[in-house]
Amino acid sequence: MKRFSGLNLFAEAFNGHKGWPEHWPDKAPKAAYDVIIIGAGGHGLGAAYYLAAKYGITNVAVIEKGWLGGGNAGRNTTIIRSNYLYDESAHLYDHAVKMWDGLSQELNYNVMYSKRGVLMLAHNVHDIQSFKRHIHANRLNGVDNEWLTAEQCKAYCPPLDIAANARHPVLGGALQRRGGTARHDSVAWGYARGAVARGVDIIQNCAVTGIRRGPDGAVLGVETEKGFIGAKKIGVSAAGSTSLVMRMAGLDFPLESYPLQALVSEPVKPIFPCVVMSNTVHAYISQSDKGELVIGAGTDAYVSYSQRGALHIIEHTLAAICEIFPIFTRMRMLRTWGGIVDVTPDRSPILAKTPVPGLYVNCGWGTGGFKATPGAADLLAHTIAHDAPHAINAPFNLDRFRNGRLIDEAAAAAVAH
Amino acid sequence: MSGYRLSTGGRIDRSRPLAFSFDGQGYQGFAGDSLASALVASGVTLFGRSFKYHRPRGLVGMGPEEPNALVSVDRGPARITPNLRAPQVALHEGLMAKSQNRWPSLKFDVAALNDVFGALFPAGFYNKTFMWPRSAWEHLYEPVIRQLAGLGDSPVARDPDHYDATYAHCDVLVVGGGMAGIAAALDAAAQGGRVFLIDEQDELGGGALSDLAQWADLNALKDRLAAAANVTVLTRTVAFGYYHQNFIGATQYLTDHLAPAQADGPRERLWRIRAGEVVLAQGAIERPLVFHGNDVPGVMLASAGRTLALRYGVAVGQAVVVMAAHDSGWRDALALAQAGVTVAAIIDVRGVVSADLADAARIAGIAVHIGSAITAVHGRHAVKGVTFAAGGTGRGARLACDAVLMAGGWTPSVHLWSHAKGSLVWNDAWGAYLPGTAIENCRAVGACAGAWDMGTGAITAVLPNRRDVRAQKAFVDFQNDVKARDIHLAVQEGMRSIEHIKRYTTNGMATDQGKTSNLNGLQIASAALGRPVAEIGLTTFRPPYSPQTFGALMGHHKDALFQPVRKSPIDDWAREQRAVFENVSNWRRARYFPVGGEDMEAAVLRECAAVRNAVGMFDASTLGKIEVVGPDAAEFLNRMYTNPWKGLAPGRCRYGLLLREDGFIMDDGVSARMADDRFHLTTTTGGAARVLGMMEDYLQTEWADLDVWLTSTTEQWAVIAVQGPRARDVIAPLVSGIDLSAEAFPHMAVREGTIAGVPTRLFRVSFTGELGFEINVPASAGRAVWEAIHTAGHAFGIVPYGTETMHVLRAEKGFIIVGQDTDGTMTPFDMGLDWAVGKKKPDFVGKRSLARPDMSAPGRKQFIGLLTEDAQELLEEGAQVVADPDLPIPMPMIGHVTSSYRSAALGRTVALAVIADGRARIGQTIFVPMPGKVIRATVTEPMFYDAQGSRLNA
Amino acid sequence: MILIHCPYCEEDRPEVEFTYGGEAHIARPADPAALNDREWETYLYIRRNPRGPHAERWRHAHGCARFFNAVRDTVTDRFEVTYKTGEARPGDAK
Amino acid sequence: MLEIAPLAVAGIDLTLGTTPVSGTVYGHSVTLSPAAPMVRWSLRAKDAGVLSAAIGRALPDAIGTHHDGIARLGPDEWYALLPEGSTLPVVAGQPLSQVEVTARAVGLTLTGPGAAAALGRGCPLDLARLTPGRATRTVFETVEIQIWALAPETFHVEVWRSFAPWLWHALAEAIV
Repeated sequence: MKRFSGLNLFAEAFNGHKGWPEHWPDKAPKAAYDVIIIGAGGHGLGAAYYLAAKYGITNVAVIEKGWLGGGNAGRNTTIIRSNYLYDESAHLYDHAVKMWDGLSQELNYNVMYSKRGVLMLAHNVHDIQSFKRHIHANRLNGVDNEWLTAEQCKAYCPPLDIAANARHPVLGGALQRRGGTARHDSVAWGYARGAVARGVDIIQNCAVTGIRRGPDGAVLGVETEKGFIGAKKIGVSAAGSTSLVMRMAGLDFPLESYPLQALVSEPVKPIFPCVVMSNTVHAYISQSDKGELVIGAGTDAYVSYSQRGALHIIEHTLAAICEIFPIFTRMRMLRTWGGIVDVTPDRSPILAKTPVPGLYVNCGWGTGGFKATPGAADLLAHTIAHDAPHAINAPFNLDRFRNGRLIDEAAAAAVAH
Repeated sequence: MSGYRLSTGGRIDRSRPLAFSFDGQGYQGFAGDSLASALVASGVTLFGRSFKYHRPRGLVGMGPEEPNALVSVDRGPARITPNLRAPQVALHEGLMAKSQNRWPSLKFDVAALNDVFGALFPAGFYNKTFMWPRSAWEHLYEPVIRQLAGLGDSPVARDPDHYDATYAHCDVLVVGGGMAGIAAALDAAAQGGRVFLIDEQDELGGGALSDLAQWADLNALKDRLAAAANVTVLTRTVAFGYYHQNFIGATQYLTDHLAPAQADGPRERLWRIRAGEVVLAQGAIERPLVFHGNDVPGVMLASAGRTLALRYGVAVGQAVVVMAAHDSGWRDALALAQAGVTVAAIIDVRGVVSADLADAARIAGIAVHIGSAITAVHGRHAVKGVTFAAGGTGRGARLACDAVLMAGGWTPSVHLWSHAKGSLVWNDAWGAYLPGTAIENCRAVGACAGAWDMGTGAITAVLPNRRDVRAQKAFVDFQNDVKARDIHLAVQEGMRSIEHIKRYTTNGMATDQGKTSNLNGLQIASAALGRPVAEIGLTTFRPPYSPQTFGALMGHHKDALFQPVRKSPIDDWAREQRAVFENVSNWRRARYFPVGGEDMEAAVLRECAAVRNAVGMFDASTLGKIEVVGPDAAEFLNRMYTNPWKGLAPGRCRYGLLLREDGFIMDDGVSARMADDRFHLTTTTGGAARVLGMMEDYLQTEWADLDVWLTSTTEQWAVIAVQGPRARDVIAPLVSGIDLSAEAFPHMAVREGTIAGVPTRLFRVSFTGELGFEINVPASAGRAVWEAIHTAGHAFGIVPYGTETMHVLRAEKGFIIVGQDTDGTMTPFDMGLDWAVGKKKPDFVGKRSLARPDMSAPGRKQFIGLLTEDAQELLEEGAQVVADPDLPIPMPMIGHVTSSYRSAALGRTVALAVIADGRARIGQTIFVPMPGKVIRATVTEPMFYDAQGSRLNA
Repeated sequence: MILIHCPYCEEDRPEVEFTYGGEAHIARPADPAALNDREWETYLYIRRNPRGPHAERWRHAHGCARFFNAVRDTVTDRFEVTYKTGEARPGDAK
Repeated sequence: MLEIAPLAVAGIDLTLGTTPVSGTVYGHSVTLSPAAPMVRWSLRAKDAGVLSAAIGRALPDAIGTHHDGIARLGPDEWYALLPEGSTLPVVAGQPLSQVEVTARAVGLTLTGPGAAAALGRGCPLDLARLTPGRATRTVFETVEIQIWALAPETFHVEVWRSFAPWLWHALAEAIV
């Protein structure tokens, strides 16, 4: 691996950049590995990286049916935050946020983690109660999250409209200053390059067609388009395709996959300094370093793998954006796209061992997986390496759907009265 | 010829000059001009700066493919639109445009230093650097990068315009109004159905507008269209997305072509069109050639030169060189020569060109250089000449010229075809993907189907200049400054998927979305990878076809029409009384009624005291209401609710608790049995629709055998709560047909009669702990009855109270509010509602889930009261409760405060909370750690007032 | 916006009139108390989530208000068939 | 008790129009007016015969049609829209449901050559096919409505009371 640095960039400039090697050489699969990770998204590549870098397991392959980073890793709106309510969630996401800091240096790959702050807007009394609850819980959990008045919100994010006669007036907000964004592709690529440098094979365009199990039920390896590949441990990190992969191992999962749309505007000069989320109005927005407004839309209502969303979702999303940011009506939508998000009944992830010996799963991140990338990757690697979950991910097991010990952040924010 | 304007020709109206400005300098054009044609006519070559290197750039194309000539158009401070393509901006009197992404001026842009050091910034450079020192990314590098990036400026003021949206339906929708599209529309019209023809330009005609030879035919077709009553023609309308089942999104630009003073009505209209059949006639976009110097202002597509000359009467230069790899460049050169433009030479990279073309060029007096290529373009802000050489090698010869036209072949516009998931097939002759098999009822015609004679060409990505690619500034994506060598670098660094190459280089990701760069990029990648293009695949086309404003997509939903505000029938009265409102789900409700200069605390204390001591009235109309009718009504409710319903006598009410099937509390409310087969249910305000939907689900899909029906009556009834020791006295004079005495009409009963002459369902219920009534009257009479009660109550000191007082009063009694004291993770047992769970019922919705191990495990949070040791200390709702405040962070939390108020009746604060094993902690001290202090409180029963209920039963 | 054929209205109607109701043919057990925790979990939470034909429930909420069932391909979002509540999945032998 | 800056009025106040608005929509003339007060009933039964006998009126057969002031909205659902002062007998103990909802909704009328275009701005149905005699529940953007096609170029729109001001203004906005 040739080190990335300003100095080397400078040197290569005089060399026509001929000296930069491949990030990830094309590899034919070996007959067997110690660990196979299914799914080369940020989580899967990261897990391979940490297996090699942190847990000393380098005989690892990441198998991907398409191109690495081509799923949700490359299709999300890159929001990073950890101001979750429940202890379990706060610890999980904060583990990740702490790892985001310094990730560029760790990977020697600039992932452009930008702590520009995530501001969540409160529009009614119920929102305030809910946000205060989050803020107090976060404070005692050591997670930064602070209350801003409407005027402070406006000062933090000048495009915001805080008129009192708005349909959903801004009454204040919860700000996590450590929250922010990162460059999605760079995360996947940085982990891939780092993993490869430590001996991991990345095998792209190789769909898994089956999971082979021995007489004792334990995994023996995977059947793929490129033949059988052996492994005693298999980690599944396949996002929207998890149900399909788990069924190959005979497991039915509490998951449903929904299309989630996002869009960007044409680039403009800096106008939007932070990330703003409004669950009441359904608006999620930031501005990329390139200048595009990056906007998260809603999920379509039905299970789908089509990556093809509906126009009315876009209409509602942009109406919501312009309600809160009325100066943006003349901005123009440049590109829309869809991802497939896998959702559990309590909308919290599953990061656990499965009933099949040697089979581990990381799924159910819904719309929030990007922010967890380093943490989820590390914890998946830990769980595989130790054949046991880390204390942080232990609550995110499969048993909770049987015993009722759900971790339901969304229900906790439920609106009623 | 005046400047670059030809003395004749074009479709402009020379009798209507229009004054406009660009970067503050005044110019003149004519009606029918676009901003681009008027500027070129005025001798302007420099239109903008590129995204990354801030290189000077000129016009490339005359349509949606234009990557460089992006301008901001100022129609007043709140009406600025950035990033518009100059060729697509119709000229009008007084138009004000300015260039972008430059400082301090277009001619002298400081950030062009990026270009000087461009070798430091190849594709993906940002991944490789800016990592040291660690904090500098956020504080130094990123702010600088952000400032240099971006194109125009976002508007900064609220847009005063409004936008329209509509649905439309037709049998055939034709997208694209060129000759092929018009012909398709006429064919469809002859079948008699409803036909829509939409086109993004100001007038129909497409490519034919730039071809004198077709004008007569075009006019004839337009006449036939005008005569076809079943054809709707929408010009200035962009079909931007093709969605499921022939659903097309299109934006119609209604006023931007008019001077602001003449613009009236909505600015844009979103068309949402459902078509039986879609005919795509979107034409094709010409491809640039990728060679060193191809981005000097004045180097543009041959089709642009042709359009400028034939449609707008503008010479692209005084001496034009055509660089061709395709016959169409020759045709364009000949057309230009015929229009009076001097074509200095045609340089064709091909070794052989048809004799017809060569003869025609010779006759037109154009020098011809077959098998040659331009190896350098001279000039910085404008072309001053080119050097060309046979075979693209050697020193070559220099030729003076002031414009270079590129003819690199054609890319059929398959965008919408691809949105609709139609297959694409690589075609060698076109060097492009053509429509294959459709999924939807859709077909492509004309050039976008490959069914149009554009001539033939050598579609090649091999650079005409044979020098090392790394030494060349040969641009593929002009706006994003992606050079051929960037694509080679991406491949060298291991990017093998076209998606990776695209993302690594940003080729095709600019505001033109790759209309001129995608296929050139693909061919260069193909060469670099050593694999055929067809094996590499194509990046996905996604809506929109071209950028569309947020305003158009927002449609009706702007400002006051964003979302309906639901208001109760008594809302007007509250507003007249200057009530302070709050939003509760999609309703607005009066929160309190301040008198004089009262703040909320003072108003609420006064309102609470009035209810406890005399009487108050409250608008409860927003509560959800469902009429449950049918012989099986009681059986149905028995299955839905946790408690038994069959034994409830007509005329009596019961508190109902509704769980989700997972066992957690979903909703609650008091419901009444009006008759054996009729119940009047109430739900929470926010839960009404959810509860009805859930009940319909069970009724229709699980228990379809039951004879019972559900009807929402939320909006049928206005509900007026009259609460307090004098409640009976207030309403008694107004009520007839009901014996109001405590014996005849006990707590939790319902009667029918009249009040103030209006039929009523009168509930004797209380959410305050006082003697109380909830008066249901038809919504249309709600305000009249409210006012009658208000008048009648005057003698008793009646006060109107809002939701906040309602919350305080119920909290004093420990009545829960679903969604505030519960949060979707609480069971009836957690909330101390065991009494509301039918122990003998074999089943109800959610019962089985309550038996899961964790639902009754020790440590669950339980609903309790909290009294702070300092009686005036008000806990904050949401504050966390701990058992030991001296533990370090992360500090174990045992629960949180759900409700907290100042109680007028108790002269102190009260709070409700859910804490782990709370009931076992009653009497114990817990702690609420706040910033800077720890508040001590005692755990109590969740009941602070009149525990015996004597007031309520009075 | 998808068009959905409502088997009660016998018309193709626009998606925005409908609400989605999740996987079809998951009947509520007649006697939930007889199920063990694993079986109850399966009823509550386990879903097929297939890539391809999916039997699912829809409600014509802003039309005839009826729930009905549909088979839709989750890859193309194309509806293969819609049918009334209580009817077997077409082509299903059971 | 959360003390927040008071909102004088939550949301911009829209009020229901009381007098007709006339003009054109996309060049076609149209008049939007409040409908006369009506009596409204939601009528439900699995067996149309039982319901018909109970109320002493004929019921339309086809879902999506109306006749004599009663529309069939679904397989077991009818909706009566009768002149003010009309009454329906209410029966008990039968397998049916009768619920008076007179005050639940208000009616708006759109007449003129532009009536369909006015409704079509927010209603995704092909209104050219909603010929006189048709009636259906549907939506105008996000708001549920019923449309009754009364006569050529004349539609009656039913909307729940609290959504009516929004709908009125959304319709009136386009009438110029």
